[in-house]
Amino acid sequence: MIQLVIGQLLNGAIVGALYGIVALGITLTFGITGIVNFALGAFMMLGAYFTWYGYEMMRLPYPVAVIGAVVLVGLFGLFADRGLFRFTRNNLVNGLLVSIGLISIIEASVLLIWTSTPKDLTYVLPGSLRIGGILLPKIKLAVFAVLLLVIGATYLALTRTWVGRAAFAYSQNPEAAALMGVKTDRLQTVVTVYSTALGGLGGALYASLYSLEPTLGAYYVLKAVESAILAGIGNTIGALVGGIIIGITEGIGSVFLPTAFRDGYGMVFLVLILLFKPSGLLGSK
Amino acid sequence: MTRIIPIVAFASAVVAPLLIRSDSTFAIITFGFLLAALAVSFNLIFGFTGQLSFFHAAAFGVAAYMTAILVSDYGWSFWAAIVPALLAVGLLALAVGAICFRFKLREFYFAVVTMAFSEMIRLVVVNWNSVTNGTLGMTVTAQPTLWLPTGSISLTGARTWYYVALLILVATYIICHRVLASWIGRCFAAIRLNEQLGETLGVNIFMYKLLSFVLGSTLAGLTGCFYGFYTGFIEPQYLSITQSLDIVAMVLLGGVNSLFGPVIGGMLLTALPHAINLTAELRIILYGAILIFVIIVMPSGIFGLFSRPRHAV
Amino acid sequence: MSLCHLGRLLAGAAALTIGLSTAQAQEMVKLGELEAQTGAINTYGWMSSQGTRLAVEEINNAGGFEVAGKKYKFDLQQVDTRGEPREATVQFRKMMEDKVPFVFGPFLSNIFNAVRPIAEQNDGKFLLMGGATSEHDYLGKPGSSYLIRTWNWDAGPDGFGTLMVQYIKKLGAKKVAMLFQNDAFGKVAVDIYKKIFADAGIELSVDMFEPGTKDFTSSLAKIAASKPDYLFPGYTDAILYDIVRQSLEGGYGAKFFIVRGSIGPALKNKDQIDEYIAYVPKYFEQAESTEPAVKKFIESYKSFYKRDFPYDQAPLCSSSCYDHVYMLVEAMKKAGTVTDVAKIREALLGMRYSGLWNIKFDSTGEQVFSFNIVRVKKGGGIEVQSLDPTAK
Amino acid sequence: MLFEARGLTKRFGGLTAVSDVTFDIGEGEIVGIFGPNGSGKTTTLSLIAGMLAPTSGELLWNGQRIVGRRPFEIAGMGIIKTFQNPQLFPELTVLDHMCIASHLGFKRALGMNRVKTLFWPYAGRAVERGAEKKMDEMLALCRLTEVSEEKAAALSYGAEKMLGVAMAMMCDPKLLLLDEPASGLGQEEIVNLETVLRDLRAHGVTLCIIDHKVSFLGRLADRSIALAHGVVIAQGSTRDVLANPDVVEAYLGRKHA
Repeated sequence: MIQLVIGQLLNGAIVGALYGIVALGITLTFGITGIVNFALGAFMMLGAYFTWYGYEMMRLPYPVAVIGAVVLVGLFGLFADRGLFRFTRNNLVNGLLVSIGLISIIEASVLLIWTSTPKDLTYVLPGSLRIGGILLPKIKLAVFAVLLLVIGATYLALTRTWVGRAAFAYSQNPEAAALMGVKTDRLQTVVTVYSTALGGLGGALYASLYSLEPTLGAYYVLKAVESAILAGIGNTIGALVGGIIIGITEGIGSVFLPTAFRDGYGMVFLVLILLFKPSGLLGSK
Repeated sequence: MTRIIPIVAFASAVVAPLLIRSDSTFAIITFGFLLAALAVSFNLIFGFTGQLSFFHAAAFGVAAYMTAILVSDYGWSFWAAIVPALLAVGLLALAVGAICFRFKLREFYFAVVTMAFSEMIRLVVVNWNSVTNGTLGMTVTAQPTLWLPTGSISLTGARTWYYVALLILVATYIICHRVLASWIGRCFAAIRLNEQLGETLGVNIFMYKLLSFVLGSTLAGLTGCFYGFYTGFIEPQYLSITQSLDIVAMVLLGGVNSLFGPVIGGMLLTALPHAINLTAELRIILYGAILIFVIIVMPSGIFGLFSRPRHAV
Repeated sequence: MSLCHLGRLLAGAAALTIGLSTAQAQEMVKLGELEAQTGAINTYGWMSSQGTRLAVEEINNAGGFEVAGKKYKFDLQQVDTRGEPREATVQFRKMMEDKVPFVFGPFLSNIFNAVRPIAEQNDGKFLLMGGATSEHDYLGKPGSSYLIRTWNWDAGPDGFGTLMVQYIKKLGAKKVAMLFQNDAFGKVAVDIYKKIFADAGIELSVDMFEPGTKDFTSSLAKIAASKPDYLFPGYTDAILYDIVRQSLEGGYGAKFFIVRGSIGPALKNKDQIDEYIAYVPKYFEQAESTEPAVKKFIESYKSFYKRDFPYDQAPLCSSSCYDHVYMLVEAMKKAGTVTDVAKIREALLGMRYSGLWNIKFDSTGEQVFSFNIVRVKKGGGIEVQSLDPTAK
Repeated sequence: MLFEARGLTKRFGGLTAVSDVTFDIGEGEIVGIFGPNGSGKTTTLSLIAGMLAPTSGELLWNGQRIVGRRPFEIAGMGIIKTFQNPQLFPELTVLDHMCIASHLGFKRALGMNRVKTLFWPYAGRAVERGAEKKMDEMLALCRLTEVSEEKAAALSYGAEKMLGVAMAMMCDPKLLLLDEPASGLGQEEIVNLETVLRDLRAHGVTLCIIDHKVSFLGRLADRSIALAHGVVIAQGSTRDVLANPDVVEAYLGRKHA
């Protein structure tokens, strides 16, 4: 029993980290551009499909495929930002509507090009490790490591580099930042693109874990939003923590309770936390 | 301008059936009316009180299910069933709203928590098979009868439902209009624009937020009560987040800062998919493109072009 | 605003009717298809739409078909319900107005439930040929003479579900764990198989998950604790791939029992699985080499759609709908009419069609067809057992 | 006594913004509270208006405790606060502001009868007429009549502040708390403000004014309270307080002492 629980704790954390990377994108975009980019789910899906294409069709090594996918998605993010999101800065709902439109466009295009037949990558890293009687798939551990690395790096970048500080300053107080000479528009573009790239990375790694369908993004973006809120929006490490908490709650929840309510378990937790700390678990008052 | 358009529009809607031949056009417009009614009540909470609620679909669905269940499983009369259904929705909204507002959840936080609550409700509906028949949905065969001085007619057939739906829309519209024209509207405006100031002017922010949320959700419930009996079928998807997002889209497309905007948005978004005559994927791509185009070209929605900036009175 | 909007609608409707009247001029037979080509569960609808379209194109390009000395072509109207009842009802109403005599689909149970009331109002004016499992309950019922179910039924003495459960019983299955998506078909499937397994005296445990779930590890771990002989996972390939993989990687079980979905997941994990038993209406990989009809079908699919043939999806729908178009043509020829749906229904129920598959309908209008039970063993060894209830 | 503060104390984490402040305000008085920035003036007002909860101490309104009451309740009792940098409703006109501000009056006049106005607009007509008349008066009093159709955004800083006062007056306050009404105003705007405030007192409103402009308060206030670092350092008739050496020091620093 205890083994079962520990195993699911670990698995929940890994699954949650994948929520976390998208949540990070959500948090950053919201902090800097004031919109919630639901389309990140769609970008994640793109990342997954690009990776599949590079790895299966073009026979590239997986890491190369991943990098390629991330870059491509980043480019799409750039187009989306210059072409669309630029016009909905700091307008939460209009941004929301644009991302809804974007989702239907991206999903339908993928369906048109790659059809509804599910894609499943040749296993990148088959086999599992047995750690104290718990069987953990190697690939999941690898993905987990990469996610932690990227999120950690982002955190450092935000706290150590100039761009990062500028971004942080901006999210705290736009006017002041502008006075400090932060080029608002460029900053917002940079962050939007970075966020979509993060989404793309999430998708690229996702592709090595699960099968691909054009609709896979919707599920993850909702989890990501929950995670971002749970930890307190605007909090880098919080995104990861939030994701992991949701992942674990769902995992443990569906061990002891019906799987049918899986999505509910995370939400109950979310609501409880927000009620006792309206600014989120790690959010500052 | 803003005063005339609604009157003209509703008046023309009354005579329109003379021109309409096709049954499916009736269906599209009827759906349009019902969804527009949802959009209008949603805008009471969102556009006029500034609270982005994702509870609307849940409110709509709960009412739809309750009336359907009471009528088909417990043999209630449709009109009697509406009362407990609306009561239930009202109480649910009261509970959810009270929690959110008491704990001062703002903007996006409020949005996500209401989303969470409506998802939980959906999960209950999906899994409570014995009562809701779960994911298979419920077939509603009963047809409510309406007693008129000229005699009783049963609500069936495209034309009848066209007018029923129109009636619901107009009723919702008028209720919202009256509320917004009253002192309540002024309090909503205060909440939307500057809570702190409103409070120092003696406005009970908590109470009026709650009022807006409960009233809006209950009106959504009203539409829900009829919806199931029009389509003859209800399924849990009616409570899903996507439905709430559709409503948001309608409101934004039509124009947030007017009462009539959402009517336009609702009608257009309902008709749009059927107006596009393309293969499946292209149809959806075009749909998305139109959404984006409209909101970028007219950030304040279609009706935003006609309506002067909102006044508190 | 609302006025000119109305105008637009009317204009649209008008344009449509014009389009049709011109269509009538050249002896067209309308064939509608109501399927979810996009949206969450679109594999079935998308594939079947392709099958239908392929057949129609072939027939029309060959100059159409001849009934009672008159040449006809098909006028195919395919609409995408997106799996949304509201869309579906409107689109279906439109078809009824356009007096479409033959409607293919829907494959989704909730969509059928949504359009059923309208269909019954139009009973006798058209035929609905769909695969949705929820159609079974209305077959042969009064007011449902429009209904023909184009997929074979799981339960019943000849039901493929029953036959398969007997098959694994022979293999010594005592305990089976069902892990299905919680949607319309999922629920139907659970109701059906609870009974079938009970009758077969096999213990069945059921756990359901929200559609969209990707990580099943925790549910699998929970199930594994009760040590079932076979895992009976969901009904779409996307889910099969995930569940099979995660079950193997986590060491939660290596024996699988599938009634809808392909053997793709088994072949992919052939060295990890112990056993993978799947209901495959037609095992195309094999049939391609043995049956010329299948070979021809696969080639024309490739050349028409300019993409490689989706072997593991094809059996689900594409081929079946492809056959049904030809079957319908034959039925019309036999009935000597393209309008009298009652006669055509009679002809359909009366005939035994052998195209890609051997198809016939039982007295209620439910399809019975030849199918295979494919058993994939560790290492990828495949054992195919063909069953042809139509032979009876 | 109209209003009494007893041992009012507010701590934010470590620092004590207001410490054991005790004073009272009589009917019809103009009481000035002054002190250098960060001396706890604004905090004191926020405590009175219920926007902050005191760490300890009592607030009495006509002898009854009001600590713990929510801001809108306190406003309902007739204690209205204006903001140092004016809080307005963006995108609304001056008139709209006045309409919203007439909420309390409307409520007092009609109570639950307001519900009638939902069904029968004319039910509230008389009261509305009264409110409209009052609006005009107040706009005139605050020299806002000619800008009444302007958007709040378009107003001058001075006008914004006066709008704040006008809105406060629509709530017909018994005690009006003004947070630095003169700050950022030009000379003649200040003069104008003074006359307005005098008129208000003539209307029987009790005023409690915060300011660091000694001159302004000196001319206006009957009594004054001097704060420094959250502590009352002097209290009494304005002249005495201004003469008090501690006050002079707190204000002008050592070198002038």
